[in-house]
Amino acid sequence: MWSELRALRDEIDYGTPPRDGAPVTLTIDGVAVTVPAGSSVMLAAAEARRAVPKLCATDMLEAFGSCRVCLVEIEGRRGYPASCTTPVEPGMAVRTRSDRLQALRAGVMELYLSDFPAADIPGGWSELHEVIQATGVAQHPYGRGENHLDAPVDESNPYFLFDPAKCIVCSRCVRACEEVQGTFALTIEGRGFASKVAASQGQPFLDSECVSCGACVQACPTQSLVEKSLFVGGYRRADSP
Amino acid sequence: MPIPRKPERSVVTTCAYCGVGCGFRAETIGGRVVRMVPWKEGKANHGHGCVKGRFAFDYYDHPDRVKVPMIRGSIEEPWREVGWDEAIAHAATELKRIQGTYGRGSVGAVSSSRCTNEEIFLMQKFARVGLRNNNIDNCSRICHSPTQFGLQATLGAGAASQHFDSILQADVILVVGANPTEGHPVFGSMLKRRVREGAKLLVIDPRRTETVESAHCLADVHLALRPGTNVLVLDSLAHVIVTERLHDESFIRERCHWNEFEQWAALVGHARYSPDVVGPEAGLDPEHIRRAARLYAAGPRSTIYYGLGVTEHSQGSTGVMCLGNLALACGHLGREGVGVNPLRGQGNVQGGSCLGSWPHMLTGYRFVTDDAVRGSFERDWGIELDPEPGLRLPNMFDAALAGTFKAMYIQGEDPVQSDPNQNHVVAAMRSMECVILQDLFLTETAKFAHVFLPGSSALEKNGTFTNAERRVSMVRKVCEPLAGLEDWQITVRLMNAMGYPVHYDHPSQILDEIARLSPAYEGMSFELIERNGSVQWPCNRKDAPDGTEVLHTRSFPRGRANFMLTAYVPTQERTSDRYPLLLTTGRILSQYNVGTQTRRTGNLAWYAEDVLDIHEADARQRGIVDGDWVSIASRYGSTRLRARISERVSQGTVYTTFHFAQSKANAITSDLSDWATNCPEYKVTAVEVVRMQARQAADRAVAAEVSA
Amino acid sequence: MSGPAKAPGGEQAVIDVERLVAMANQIGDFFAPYPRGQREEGVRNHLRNYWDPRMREALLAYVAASGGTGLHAHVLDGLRLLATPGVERKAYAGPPQ
Amino acid sequence: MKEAVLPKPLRRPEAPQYPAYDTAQVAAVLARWADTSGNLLPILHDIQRALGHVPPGAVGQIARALNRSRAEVHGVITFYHDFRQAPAGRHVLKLCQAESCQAMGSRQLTAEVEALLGCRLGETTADGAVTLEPVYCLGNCACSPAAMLDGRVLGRVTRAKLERLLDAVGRG
Amino acid sequence: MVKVCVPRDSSALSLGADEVAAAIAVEAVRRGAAVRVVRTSSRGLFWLEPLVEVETPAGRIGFGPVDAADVPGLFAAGFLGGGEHALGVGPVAEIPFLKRQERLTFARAGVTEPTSLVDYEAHGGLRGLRRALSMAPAAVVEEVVASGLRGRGGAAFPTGIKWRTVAAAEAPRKYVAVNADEGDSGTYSDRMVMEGDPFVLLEGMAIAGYATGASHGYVYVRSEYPHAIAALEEALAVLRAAGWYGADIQGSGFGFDAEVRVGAGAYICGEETAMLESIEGRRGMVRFKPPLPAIKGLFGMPTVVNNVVSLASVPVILDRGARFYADFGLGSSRGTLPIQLAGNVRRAGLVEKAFGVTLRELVEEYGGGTRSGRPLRALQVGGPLGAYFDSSLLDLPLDYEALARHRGMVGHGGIVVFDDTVDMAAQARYAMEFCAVESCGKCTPCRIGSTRAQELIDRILRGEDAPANHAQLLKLCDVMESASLCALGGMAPWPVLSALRYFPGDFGLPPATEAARVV
Repeated sequence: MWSELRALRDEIDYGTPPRDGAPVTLTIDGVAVTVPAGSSVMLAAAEARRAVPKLCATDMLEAFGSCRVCLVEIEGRRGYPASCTTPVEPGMAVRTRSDRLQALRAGVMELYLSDFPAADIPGGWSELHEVIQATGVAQHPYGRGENHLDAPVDESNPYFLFDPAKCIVCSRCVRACEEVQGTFALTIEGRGFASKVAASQGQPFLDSECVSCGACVQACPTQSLVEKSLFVGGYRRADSP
Repeated sequence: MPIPRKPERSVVTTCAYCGVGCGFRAETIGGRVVRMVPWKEGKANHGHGCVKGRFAFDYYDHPDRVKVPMIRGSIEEPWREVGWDEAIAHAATELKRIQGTYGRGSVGAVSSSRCTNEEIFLMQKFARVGLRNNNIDNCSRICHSPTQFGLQATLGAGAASQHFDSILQADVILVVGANPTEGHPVFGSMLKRRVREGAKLLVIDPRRTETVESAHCLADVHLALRPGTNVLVLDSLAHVIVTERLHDESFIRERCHWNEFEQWAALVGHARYSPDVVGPEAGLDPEHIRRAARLYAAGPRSTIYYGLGVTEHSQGSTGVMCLGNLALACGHLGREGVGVNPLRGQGNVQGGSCLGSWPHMLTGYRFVTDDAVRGSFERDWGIELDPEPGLRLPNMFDAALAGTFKAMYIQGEDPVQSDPNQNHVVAAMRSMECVILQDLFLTETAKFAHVFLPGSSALEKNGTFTNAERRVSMVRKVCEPLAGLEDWQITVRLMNAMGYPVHYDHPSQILDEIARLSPAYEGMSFELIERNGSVQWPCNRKDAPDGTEVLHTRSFPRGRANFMLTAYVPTQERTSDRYPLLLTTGRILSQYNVGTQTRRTGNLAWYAEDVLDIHEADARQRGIVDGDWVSIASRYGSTRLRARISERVSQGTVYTTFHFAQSKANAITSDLSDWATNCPEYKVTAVEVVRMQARQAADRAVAAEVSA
Repeated sequence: MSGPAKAPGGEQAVIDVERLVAMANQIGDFFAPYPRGQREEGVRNHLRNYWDPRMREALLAYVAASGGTGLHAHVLDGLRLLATPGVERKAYAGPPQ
Repeated sequence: MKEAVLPKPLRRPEAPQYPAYDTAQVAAVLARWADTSGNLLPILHDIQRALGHVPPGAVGQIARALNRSRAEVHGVITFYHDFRQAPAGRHVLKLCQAESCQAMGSRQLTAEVEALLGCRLGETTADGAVTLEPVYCLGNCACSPAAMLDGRVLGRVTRAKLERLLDAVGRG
Repeated sequence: MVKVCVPRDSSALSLGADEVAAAIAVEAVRRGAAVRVVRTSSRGLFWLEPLVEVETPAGRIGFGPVDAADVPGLFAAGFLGGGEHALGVGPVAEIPFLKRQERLTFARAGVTEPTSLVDYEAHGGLRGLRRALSMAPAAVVEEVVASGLRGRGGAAFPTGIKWRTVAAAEAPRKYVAVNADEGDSGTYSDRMVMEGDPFVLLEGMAIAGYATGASHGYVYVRSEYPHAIAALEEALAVLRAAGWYGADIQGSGFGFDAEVRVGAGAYICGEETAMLESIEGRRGMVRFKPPLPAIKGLFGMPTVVNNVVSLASVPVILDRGARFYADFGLGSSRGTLPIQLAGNVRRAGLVEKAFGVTLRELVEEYGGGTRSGRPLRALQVGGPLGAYFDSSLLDLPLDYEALARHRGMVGHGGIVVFDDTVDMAAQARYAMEFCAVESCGKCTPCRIGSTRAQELIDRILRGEDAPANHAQLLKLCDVMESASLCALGGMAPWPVLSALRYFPGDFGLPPATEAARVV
């Protein structure tokens, strides 16, 4: 797997890890593209320069299929499969853009934004903001409902903070802690709407099993987990001994 | 929360902490580094990082940084800030004066594994052409010199046989005297990933480390041996392999010398090394030794990773040879997923080894005693070189105490804190007339220096690092040197002041010189590294234009590999009634080495002091409860630490780190060292631990001492 | 600990000779399992290639003065080999095969 | 000379301090399931059976035995409605809230029982006697509305019937 | 010695069956009557529970619903001889509700002692497994394919085809995982199998294991079913002791064993992949497919995942042959379906019928209308994710296709009846509340959408900009249906949309046009 990763260019996130199967050719919006068997439609689309919006997917992690903004249409198949979890097949004809897909993606984005601090939408520069731009959805029709906007920020770690208000529960941090770092210090606590990212038993990050490798910060698409050093005055270095 | 600022600029560079050598993008705002983002194309880390490289970069512009050169007449005097010209001239004058008074051999130099290849190369060149002797050493003396010796002796190349990614194809992973999840975290994550994928894990370590047991990572066999019995246990593994005929005869016949194998098999096959004899002696269950040996031999792809737990012993080099022998006997070399691999401590220890920063070797692991090799350097440098080996670092201290060694140019090392038998080192330092220290901070060693040359951090210069898998990666200047000069520029100026004129416009010219003079680096150039991201040596235009991932695929550097005879010789360091416990030392995830850098970062939040790990039963016997101050005394000295009752150490063993100067852990380590390389025996010191007076009184006493 | 006597002319000694003897014996311990011949040669090569000449000379001087008290027999043999003039400078590559 | 300061506090504790619990019972449960794969749910059930809840302090013990992290075990405990992190009242009354029981008046019944006990669904009475919880189907849909009192399924439940039963088990 | 059968089914127990059994024993002793009280299970005639059956030369005579207080009176009336009593229902087999059924899977329900292997064999048990073991595994798979059996858990995937995939997969281990996490309100057929005839499920599992090469099985039972768990454990012990489970079944060389796993209060674990996660000891989060569990299931190995009733239907298929089974039903809905009547219905109980019976027959003829006696207003078919129908749709036949045409589903065969007091807006809101409570929280449409839908319904009911909120609710339902990861989020809109379609007035909305009613 790593040998394949080397072929990746830095600035592109293919969404799912590369595979090394036999070549498979398919079309993405009519563009023929050849990728190894076992690759995802999402990866093929990125390869074809027809990248699909995504939030829970990143090529450092195995596909997860939770964010539902990467839906596509595949000729001869019902419904709108997630491109990150759908493996390519020879001759597959994939459509990544249509009014219907746009409507669904917009509908999902509205749900995200209904539990996201509105003040942090303009001016932001996270992956979520990129998807906001790609889908053209910057507000939601739901008014003020149940939300996580008042959850306290965890600033215990010296280097990064966790702001649950910006968390979209994509589990990228949890998965990065497991798959990339191998520490398993994070989990999702509770379930359903109450689901939230928790370190160990819901402790501050500093008191948890977290080893502060930063894989979660790296994986976070919303800057819910973000370096303190990016905030003016938000971070003080240690005293000299 | 406000919206975080977006970095303005990013520069890809290589982490200056451990030997994994992760690629990072250093991002800046207004010229200040604001974050380090793991570089997905970094071939050592594939976009991962750890608490040190990822976050603990803040030391670089810490207020403690010295930004102006300083000199003083004696170590009792206060420092006087001077200009670069004055500092360089003063240093050169002093060196020349001392050489004039005490002879050419009375001065020496130490290079730093935190500096670039180019800087290390220049340091050894400085010693050979500026000081005109071979008194040049580097910090791998005290960590991995036995690796170079032991692997050179068996396999013919003193470096890791594999690239890191190779572990993802291993079926059996043998970790000896290393704790990658703390010491080499990014590689540790890869190891754990492979274990989660089903690889068998064997660990030989006196401590029940994170690698032995943590979430989803559990060693199939953990040989928690008594410190100091590595060679005994490794020979016992070999015993099982040869007596149960688990060795790979065709590999041995094809790639080694059969008669040497027979000689070796006769040695390790002796009943002396049978698990039933070794087990009780090393504190192990003989069955566990057998199981480990069988698993390793069966593979089909078995690989060895080891660390300072192998090298830092009086038989360190022998221990490394044991590992080479094992791999040879089972044919676990020359493919993906196998091999013998040191996990190196500092970022550029491998470079330190490669670049000839040795008293007996020139660049590319070639003896100064070899006329032909020396000749090639003499032709390139246009100067005659000393044909005899110089002094090793510990011998420099010995010589200083004996009165024949008087001056030292130290680049980015802190021997007073890091080297063993601290009292001895301090006495040696005091006896010198001129210590020139080039560093970022006023370290412990600075207390004994006469000239302080403010160096540059890895964020402030260009060059290359060579990591533990022989990978040469680019170090790029992210911001301007705070003191005005990159370290290599300082050395160049000093060399010129010593009367040897040299000039380089850019470190790439130094790498070109290295390539000219070292076969393994023959094909290297900044241009090639720039193009490929990084390049693993050996790299040469003819056979390996893009470098080499796996060594020994078809043949060994000497054609065939050698089995070495590795008889067990117990260390002279023994427990006694007076010193009944064995102290072993190591490191922790959040701190790095002597802590010069990490102690000046937020990493203190995790680990703000060295503590002594002690088994519950040993603690109970001594009336020690968790958090008590204890004094630790050895035959060499004593210090005090707070005790932590720990399940990770066995009864009879205590453990500490040496990240904090005030802990003075090296006040108690012995001056015993490896027979071949003088690598100190940090891993075995007989000690006694005594509970200090009431906690608060001890707090006050220590506070007073620390702030004094 | 039964140590060797002080080296003659201790002032010139680059290192305390007691330490040199201990170091030489440690090297000897490693080569002990090798067959006679290889053993001495191993000690000789190691000292030749790794030791500062002043350290070798100090040890040889000690041997000359004391007869080598405290040194293992085959280490003494190796030292004698080292002192033999005309032995070529051979790069170290493990014990001779 | 700097002012004398006490050294930094001792390193952080490896795990947070939780109230004491019966480690031996937990160890016994862990031993019982040691050789079963995917054993976390059975272990949590057994611990809860033995101790009435899964004490937060036991999470570390469980995680170590299973070679998993505390986070994972915590994630599992909080996912499933059955597992409690704190002891329940002396009696647990679950009222079915699902459609079949709704069709037979469970909304009304729930309101009545809440009034009777003086606590809402998900709460415990002030005297600690009864914990009232929702449940989503007991499979007793042919005899709706259904309830469960201390593990015993009840059918065609009325407020009067519940009051009788609660009195019988010693409410208050 | 008269045999008196008192059910131990949990519904019967919930109504005092234990007390009745004890009272009969006490009364018998008091009267010196020779009575053997046998604890059978329920026939599924729940309005009669506790239903006491007395074995007489004329067959079993039933009395119910019996309260412990009725027992002396029953003795007095000579019930042991089948005497007349107000609670008497005559020969049980002749009760029209039962007599008109086609009981294949539930043939032994309430008849046998659930954990008596002798009883089981005496009533045709183990014949399916015996026959299977005499056949090649592939032939067993084909027999199940030919029977047309489709998964009875809700998804209705052909069981045999699934087995084929598992049988073809190469792997060091394979598993059979039985989904007994029956969480749909209004359903209890799985529970009845497990409590009343656990052997038939275990026999079906062993056949599945033999056919596909699996050696180990799990029955994942929800914790709300303590009696089912106990019955299964007991039955497993009996089968092991008799050599029908274990390393080498009856000397055939085929080894199969199973364990019971208990859920912990999570509806989503009835979704097959979430169930696998739960068995592995993790959070019951839905996995994406592919890979199908048949290729990469439990512990990463090929796994047959079947519902309880599906597997319980296998022994009769093997025993009587695929043709026999396929002759029941019609079109692509073959065999019989256990339908469960629940909610506000006079005769609540289990009806096993071939596919094709209409809702009206079920609710009116079998069910006898509402229990309250008020007019029937709505039906929910197929569990909490099933559509609500109004009485105009009572003539729909209960088969997969017909219901699908009306945006409904057979699901697990549960029908919940509501009378005219029902507030359909509250029911619609509840569907989303249930989804919010039980969502695993993985995918966003389900995790956030279910909460937002509740809020929208609340706003509609409060009359806040109802047309806009109604429109947004429809849009949200569309997103949930089309974009959710699994059926929970994908189908939670069904009850809402159907309630809006058929009962708009309950939301304060204008009546739907005829066009809106026609799907």
